[in-house]
Amino acid sequence: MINIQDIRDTARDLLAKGEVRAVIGWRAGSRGMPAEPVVITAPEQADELVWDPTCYHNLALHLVEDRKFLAHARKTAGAPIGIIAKGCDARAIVVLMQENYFKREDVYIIGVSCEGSGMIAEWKVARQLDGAVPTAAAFAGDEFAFATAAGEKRLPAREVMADRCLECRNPFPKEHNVALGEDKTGRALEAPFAALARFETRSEGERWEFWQRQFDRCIRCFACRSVCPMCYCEECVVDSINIAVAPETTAEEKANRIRWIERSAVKSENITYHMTRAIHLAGRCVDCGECERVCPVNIPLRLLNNKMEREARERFGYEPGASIGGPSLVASFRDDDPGAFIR
Amino acid sequence: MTKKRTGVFVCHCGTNIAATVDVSRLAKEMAGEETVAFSRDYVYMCSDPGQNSVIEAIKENNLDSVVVTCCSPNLHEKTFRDNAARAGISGFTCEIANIREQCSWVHKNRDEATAKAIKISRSAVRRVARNQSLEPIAVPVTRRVMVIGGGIAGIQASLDIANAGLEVVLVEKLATIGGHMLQLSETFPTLDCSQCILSPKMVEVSRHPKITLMTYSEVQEVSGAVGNFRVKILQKPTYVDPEACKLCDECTVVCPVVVPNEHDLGLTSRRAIHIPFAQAIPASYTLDEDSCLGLNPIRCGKCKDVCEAGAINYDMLPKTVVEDVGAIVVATGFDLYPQEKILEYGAGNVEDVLDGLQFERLCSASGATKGHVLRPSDQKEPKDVVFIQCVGSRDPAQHCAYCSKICCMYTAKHARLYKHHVPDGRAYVFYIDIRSGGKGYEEFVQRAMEEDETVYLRGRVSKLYRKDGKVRVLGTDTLTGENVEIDADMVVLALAMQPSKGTEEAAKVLKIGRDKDGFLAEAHPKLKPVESVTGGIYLAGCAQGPKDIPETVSQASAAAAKVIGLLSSDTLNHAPTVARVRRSHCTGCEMCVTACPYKAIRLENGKAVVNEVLCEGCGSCSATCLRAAIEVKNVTQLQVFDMIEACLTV
Amino acid sequence: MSMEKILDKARLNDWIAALAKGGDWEVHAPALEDGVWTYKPVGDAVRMDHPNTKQPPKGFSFPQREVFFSFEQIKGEAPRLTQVMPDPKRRAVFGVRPCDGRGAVRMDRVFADNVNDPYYQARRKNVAYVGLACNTPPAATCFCKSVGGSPVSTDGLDILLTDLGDRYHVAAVTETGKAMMAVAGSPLADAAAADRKQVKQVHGEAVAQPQRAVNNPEAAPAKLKASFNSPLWEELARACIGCGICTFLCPTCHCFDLNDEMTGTVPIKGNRVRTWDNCQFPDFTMHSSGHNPRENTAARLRQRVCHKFQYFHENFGMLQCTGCGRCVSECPVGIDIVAVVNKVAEHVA
Amino acid sequence: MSHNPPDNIYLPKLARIAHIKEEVAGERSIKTFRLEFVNGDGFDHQCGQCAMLSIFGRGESMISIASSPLIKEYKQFSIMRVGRVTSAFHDLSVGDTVGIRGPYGNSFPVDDWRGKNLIFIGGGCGLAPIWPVITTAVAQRANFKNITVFYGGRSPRDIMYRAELEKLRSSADVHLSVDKSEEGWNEFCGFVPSNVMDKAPPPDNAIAITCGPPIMIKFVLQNLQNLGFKDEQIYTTIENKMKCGIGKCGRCNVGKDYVCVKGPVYSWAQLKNLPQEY
Amino acid sequence: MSEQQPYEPKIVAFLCKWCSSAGSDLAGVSRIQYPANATPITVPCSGSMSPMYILSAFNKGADGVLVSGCHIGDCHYMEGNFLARRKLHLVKELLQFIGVEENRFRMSWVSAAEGAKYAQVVKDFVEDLRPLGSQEKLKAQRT
Ligand SMILES: Cc1cc2nc3c(=O)[nH]c(=O)nc-3n(C[C@H](O)[C@H](O)[C@H](O)COP(=O)(O)OP(=O)(O)OC[C@H]3O[C@@H](n4cnc5c(N)ncnc54)[C@H](O)[C@@H]3O)c2cc1C
Ligand SMILES: Cc1cc2nc3c(=O)[nH]c(=O)nc-3n(C[C@H](O)[C@H](O)[C@H](O)COP(=O)(O)OP(=O)(O)OC[C@H]3O[C@@H](n4cnc5c(N)ncnc54)[C@H](O)[C@@H]3O)c2cc1C
Ligand code: SF4
Ligand code: SF4
Ligand code: SF4
Ligand code: SF4
Ligand code: SF4
Ligand code: SF4
Repeated sequence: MINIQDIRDTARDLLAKGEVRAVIGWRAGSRGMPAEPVVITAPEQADELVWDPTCYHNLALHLVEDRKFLAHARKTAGAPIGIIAKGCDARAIVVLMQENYFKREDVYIIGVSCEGSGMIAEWKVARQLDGAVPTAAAFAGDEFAFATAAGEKRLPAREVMADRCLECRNPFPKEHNVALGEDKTGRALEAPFAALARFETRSEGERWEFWQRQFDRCIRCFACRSVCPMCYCEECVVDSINIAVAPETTAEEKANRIRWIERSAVKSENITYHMTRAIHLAGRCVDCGECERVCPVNIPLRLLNNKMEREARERFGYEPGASIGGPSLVASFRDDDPGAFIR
Repeated sequence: MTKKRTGVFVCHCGTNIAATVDVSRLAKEMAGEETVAFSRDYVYMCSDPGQNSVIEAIKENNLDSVVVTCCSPNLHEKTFRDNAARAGISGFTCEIANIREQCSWVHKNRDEATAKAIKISRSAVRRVARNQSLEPIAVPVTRRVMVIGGGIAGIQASLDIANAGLEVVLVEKLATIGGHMLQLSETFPTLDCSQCILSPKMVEVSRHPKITLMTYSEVQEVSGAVGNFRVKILQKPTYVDPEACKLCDECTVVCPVVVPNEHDLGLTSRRAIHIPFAQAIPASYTLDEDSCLGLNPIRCGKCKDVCEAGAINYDMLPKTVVEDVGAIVVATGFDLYPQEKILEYGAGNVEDVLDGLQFERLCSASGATKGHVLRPSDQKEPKDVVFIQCVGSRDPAQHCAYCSKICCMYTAKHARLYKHHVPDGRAYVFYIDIRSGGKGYEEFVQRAMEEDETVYLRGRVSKLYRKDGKVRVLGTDTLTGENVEIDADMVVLALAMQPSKGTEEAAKVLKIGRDKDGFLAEAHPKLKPVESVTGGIYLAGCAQGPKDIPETVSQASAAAAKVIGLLSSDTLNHAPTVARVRRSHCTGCEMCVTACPYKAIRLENGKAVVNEVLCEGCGSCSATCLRAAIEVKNVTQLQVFDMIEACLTV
Repeated sequence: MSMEKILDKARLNDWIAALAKGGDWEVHAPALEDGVWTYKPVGDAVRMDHPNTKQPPKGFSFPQREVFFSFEQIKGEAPRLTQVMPDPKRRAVFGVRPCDGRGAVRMDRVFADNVNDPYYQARRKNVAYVGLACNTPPAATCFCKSVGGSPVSTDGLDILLTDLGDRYHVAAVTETGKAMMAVAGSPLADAAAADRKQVKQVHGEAVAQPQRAVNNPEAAPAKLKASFNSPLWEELARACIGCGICTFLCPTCHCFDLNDEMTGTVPIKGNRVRTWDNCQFPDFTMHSSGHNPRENTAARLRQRVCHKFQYFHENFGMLQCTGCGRCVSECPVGIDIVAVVNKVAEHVA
Repeated sequence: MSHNPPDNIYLPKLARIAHIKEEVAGERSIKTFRLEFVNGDGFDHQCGQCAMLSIFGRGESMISIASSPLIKEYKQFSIMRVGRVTSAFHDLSVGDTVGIRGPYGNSFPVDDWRGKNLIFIGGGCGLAPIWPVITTAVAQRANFKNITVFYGGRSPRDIMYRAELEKLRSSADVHLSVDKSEEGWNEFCGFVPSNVMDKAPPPDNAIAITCGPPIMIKFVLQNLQNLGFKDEQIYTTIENKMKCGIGKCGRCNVGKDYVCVKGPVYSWAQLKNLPQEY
Repeated sequence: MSEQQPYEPKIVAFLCKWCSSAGSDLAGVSRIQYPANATPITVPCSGSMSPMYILSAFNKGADGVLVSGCHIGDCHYMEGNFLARRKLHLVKELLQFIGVEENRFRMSWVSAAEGAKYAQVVKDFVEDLRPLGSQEKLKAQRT
């Protein structure tokens, strides 16, 4: 099990030596739990860092935010930035590097293995604890330990872990500068794509019934997109309102923005948005599950992305986040890609 | 971009369009479009008065863009774009709405056809509303040409082009140029000796200062585009230095390996080291590494020992040569349809049943029998010879749907040649009908019937099999309705022509389309018969479709003329409808770079940059870019978006 | 305007049925769908054991999308506009928590300020809120008391229900509420003195439940005003991803966008549509020139917090935040308005 | 249209384009549109107010009314082509019909300025919002003392209202400037604030009204203060992005003020007490 | 169109310029009759088909979307149809996944020589779409 002091020491050390200009990590949230992302810039802040089963945020997003932040402040990066990364965070970082969003040497990855465990799903915890509100969560082997008003409560990890973590194929951050914790790649708490497989047993009519209900609820807050490290575009194609403003953006370009969909949160527009996003994430989504977690109206967005991921894997032998150098899924092909659907 | 003033010109095409589409309604509907400032219909837009009216309308109404609703853009896009240019506006602000091929000709219901024509036209109007005025991009060209295939087509094209002063690289797969024509004995309709007319041309090729001949070579990879292709050629080792080889033939004498001779279609044999035939160009021996015992002095090495000139070199390696050329002529020829596939005639397993080329070799003075027609099984002179036409051709159910075009003629020739060799023999020809269009062709066939007393039987041979040392041929004479049974000494099948294996390979490497029969597809069946669909790549000879020598030569010369025209100046106009990067949206993810088939995109300072000369405007980049940060000019995503809208507006 | 009744829980459905029948009310109540509490038209069984709904009921008067008018223009002619007014259906919303009732009060102020918003008013006058007092322990994110509210507040509600175990205490707040109770008929029984006593006690206990709190809320407007140029904002907003969940789910956020949606191009046809918009989106205030008065997450977080705790107070004399805690519990990165206000107050002189 | 309930502030009235003039060409071109209300609909406005103009299917834009309130027959707008709606405007022709609602915002207290010297300082597109004040003041010339106009553009081609400015010279002091000089330009070369410093108008009994790009305003302010102008003597307008125009959509606020209601006209004395969010 | 007439599906047919558009021309030259339901949009190459086009066509009310390009190996731009095959496979899977009828999206390879095939593809598509009725799932709700 990872000792939090190791993470703090590593971060402190890097900052003290000036090897990184900041470290992106987690600290305790204002209510104790869940943890929240933090960017620390001074060695003494290292003691704020935490590592617990509520560190679910994909910190790769904050690398993107950092780049945007620098661009906005018209600053150049200078020293690399440090980041604490779980398996999925590290995969996301790989995709971002594959897409040249930043260079390998710009990032110092402090990998943390989820080992045999993972992140909790808050709703599962709430269900199990019957209303008791925990103020902290900690890894405890095969269990999680929760601090509640009534004292510590332990729950088996498998019962309260997020689905994405149960199905996780590689809980170890392969790409890293330093890695903490044991590599338990291949552990299978649940079969990969298990939820997807269950869903796919439904008929066409049932699938539509399901999805239309889900999409109908979407309020188009775009949190799913905001939280996604891969949705780093200056202007999302489905945004009919955003304006990518760079010195080069001409009046012409602004006048000719395509309105693929409208801003109205109605079913058709919501669906088009989500289909677009699923397609755009094919071969890029690393299944960190953040979109699904943040959706305020509980739309099971992971299913969509999982579907694309499994297609990529099974039909095209493609694994997102596997290599920095390889070609992107939709920019490449193999001679024997399936074509039986074509008449 | 300010709002367009578009003119819409609706063509009746006589009644071709007007009979099915309500043209005046179409013109009126288009007038209701936001950007349309002028709209009219006319009986023949492409006629002189029609074209002039377009030009006048542009000038008078101050139009800046044009939509012509007429036939396929393949036919008149250029016409009307030129007109637009003549009227002083960019040709690229002119678009064609195809309401003939895609509408009036394929629908009968007037309401439906009119509704569809409106949608098609509206979508063109919407597209044009956002077309940019573009001017062609001038690209410097490489004034060299590659000809692939050294049959008569390739030879003719090479000579014509070289004589016009352009450098030619002629690539031939085999060890000698000449192609199938080299295998023919005499040629219809004049019965002059094939080699006699071909050999001088071959020699001319080998001596021509502007022609680089690369035999035993294959094209491996082609990149670039019209005006500037880069071709990688693999030169297989012949293991014989052509400069040193004295043609003394000592080596073949000692070579222990005997294999069938392809040049004689297996009627004779050759050694592992051999010369394809005596007058081969280049005049040199070739060691066929597949049949050689091992290219190794320890295993054999006899030829190397005996060669006094020291021309043999077992260590010769394949060579990759890169050539830059501005245009390519593909003349990779034909193969005969394999006899093995003709199950009804014994699938090649019945003795004394030959194909046409084998018969040519039998008749040829340089052939297996030194010009005596002797049947292979017993080397006796055959007295009853049956010729069967249309074997594999015109048989969509089992074989090729098309007519191979030359078989009627060469069968008549074969019958005559046979009669000239065996005056007391009897020649029978089974035919479906006789196609002898061509100068002197019909007369030639008549002579075969009358002078040479060939028996022409109209009908199909249903079966043939070996019986009592003869080949029993069962057929029907459909004119008399009687069954015919002939015990033949020899049967000659006029097998269909099919695109050669090399044609298939070349099409793959060059990425040029093939038609449903596998022959190379021309850009237009009537108006662009020697152009391939890819700019700068031209077609000649049987690779494009069955034809005889005169036609092959004409097409080769036509292709040569096209090439000469193309390369007549130092620059070439490249279509300006190329990709453009919206820098503010590009994140430098490199997906477009990976997707572009032409390697036309690179990253510079984290943004994609398009090399406009290499870009062909395919749009793969645009479809791949998640952010639509790269788009093809005049086919932008917004334009397609508008067109979709138009297609769904009722 | 006091009118108090007692309703046997088992007869809640009867009352609802009577409302639908006798008063043409379309009744909505929270229902659990795919793990989300959402207001839904009432089906067979109404359960009112919900914590607060994910989305506040603000959509009843201010939907995510509404058409203002449609337009049609034939080439060369003048456009024709047709006003589209909302369906005059009356809607009774059951189970509204007091914080959301107070949200409605704040929305009402905005849409009546300066000039009336005809669309909001048209909807609002047909919506009645039947509140439900919060007498279970508050959620970890609730802080209504510190922003002037209470778990039993009646502000903005037409009726307040209080759960008394197997019965509801039903108290009318407005005339509409009274009328709604009047259609109920027999299910509503008169409240006895014991009931009144019990309600009082329940309310007292509810109010006494400990909650998180904005410290010294009276000082918040002034503290925030003083904080405008504080570098603290940058630090507080560093993790914000600008998703806008906090405002879309807030019962008092009212920002919107106006857009033309096309329905046809021959002739040009479409609707002018209002949709929710969000001050946390980067383009919200961005000019076409690229100039953006609130150009980073810090400025946008500051806008949200100051709007709730300063500007609104300056304009209307009340805090805009009602302490529902949605923005706290739903923020993907844990930005906590209570912590933000407290931190700012602490650090600003 | 006549059946519009008068209280629907979102429903535009219709107006016909009576005249279009191209002011400035180029990437950010400016055109001036003269709009006449149709169907007898209409409204009066005051100097400094603006209106929401609609092109149906494209959207709405807030534009300052650039004509004097004294002119009742039409309203004039000068629109710079910067995006979706403004580009659509530039595509229109005389006779086309657009939507208009308003007037919005407060106005310049022109009546309070009687008997004073007026100094107008504009840059680029910023001449439009103060143009109604200039023209009104000139029309009521006797009410005011000296009228001075400073105006500058990037180059001579970027000077809007060129002809009108020339005509103005008969009743006001007009000082034009360009950032970069070109042949034939014989007035001031340099930025507008420098021109103001150069001519140094005295602050006594004067009101300075300025409008232009934020950076220009910043330096104009500094310079005016250096010349001794008091905060109450300086007026400007601010333009924050607006959608509703009636203080509800939530984006134009500067602190507690919705600019579309409390603005766009502010004296520097007022503005300096507001947070800097414009 | 009167009530009695059979339901006519609206199809947007994206045809690549080189093969399928030419193929449809050939159908015309050969006067092969086929239903008028499909309105063609010529795109440079099937590889230029952004998935957005398909989603957009459905959003705008298409009952069916057809994408047709050159046969594998015959792409005028060499590799465009390979890219299209992969990309549109994903689109197709996704459409099916959310429960849109499989038959609403179709892809075919039609060469310049296959006029008859083009006609057949359209005929079949129309027949397959007819029983599905009009497409409401993805169509924009704009009232
Ligand atoms: C039995 C028979 C009798 C005939 N008699 C007559 C006649 O009497 N009169 C007449 O006019 N016509 C006759 N013809 C037709 C005549 O043979 C053809 O018209 C002519 O040979 C076509 O020439 P070509 O150059 O197109 O093809 P080919 O002769 O097939 O030449 C193609 C050449 O290209 C080479 N090649 C193929 N692929 C590649 C590659 N990938 N790279 C490099 N090189 C390649 C081949 O090796 C070959 O040398 C006869 C045909 C047959 C079958
Ligand atoms: C009080 C006021 C007065 C103005 N007066 C003029 C004037 O006289 N002449 C002139 O050319 N421009 C003026 N503007 C600016 C003008 O409103 C914008 O340039 C215009 O709205 C841009 O719209 P667009 O659709 O072309 O640009 P896009 O970039 O396509 O617009 C996107 C949306 O953003 C909004 N928007 C973008 N920038 C602004 C902005 N600066 N102000 C308000 N809304 C914006 C619009 O609502 C538009 O719907 C004024 C703005 C304000 C607030
Ligand atoms: S899916 Fe959820 S997170 Fe995404 S926009 Fe819709 S409501 Fe927001
Ligand atoms: S959905 Fe696509 S375009 Fe939009 S932000 Fe994500 S990747 Fe970019
Ligand atoms: S795919 Fe798009 S974003 Fe990526 S490099 Fe190319 S143009 Fe830029
Ligand atoms: S359009 Fe794009 S992908 Fe196609 S050739 Fe040009 S740059 Fe390459
Ligand atoms: S504060 Fe939280 S909920 Fe609000 S925009 Fe920022 S990240 Fe999203
Ligand atoms: S600011 Fe947050 S806590 Fe306050 S009312 Fe809005 S959502 Fe609720």
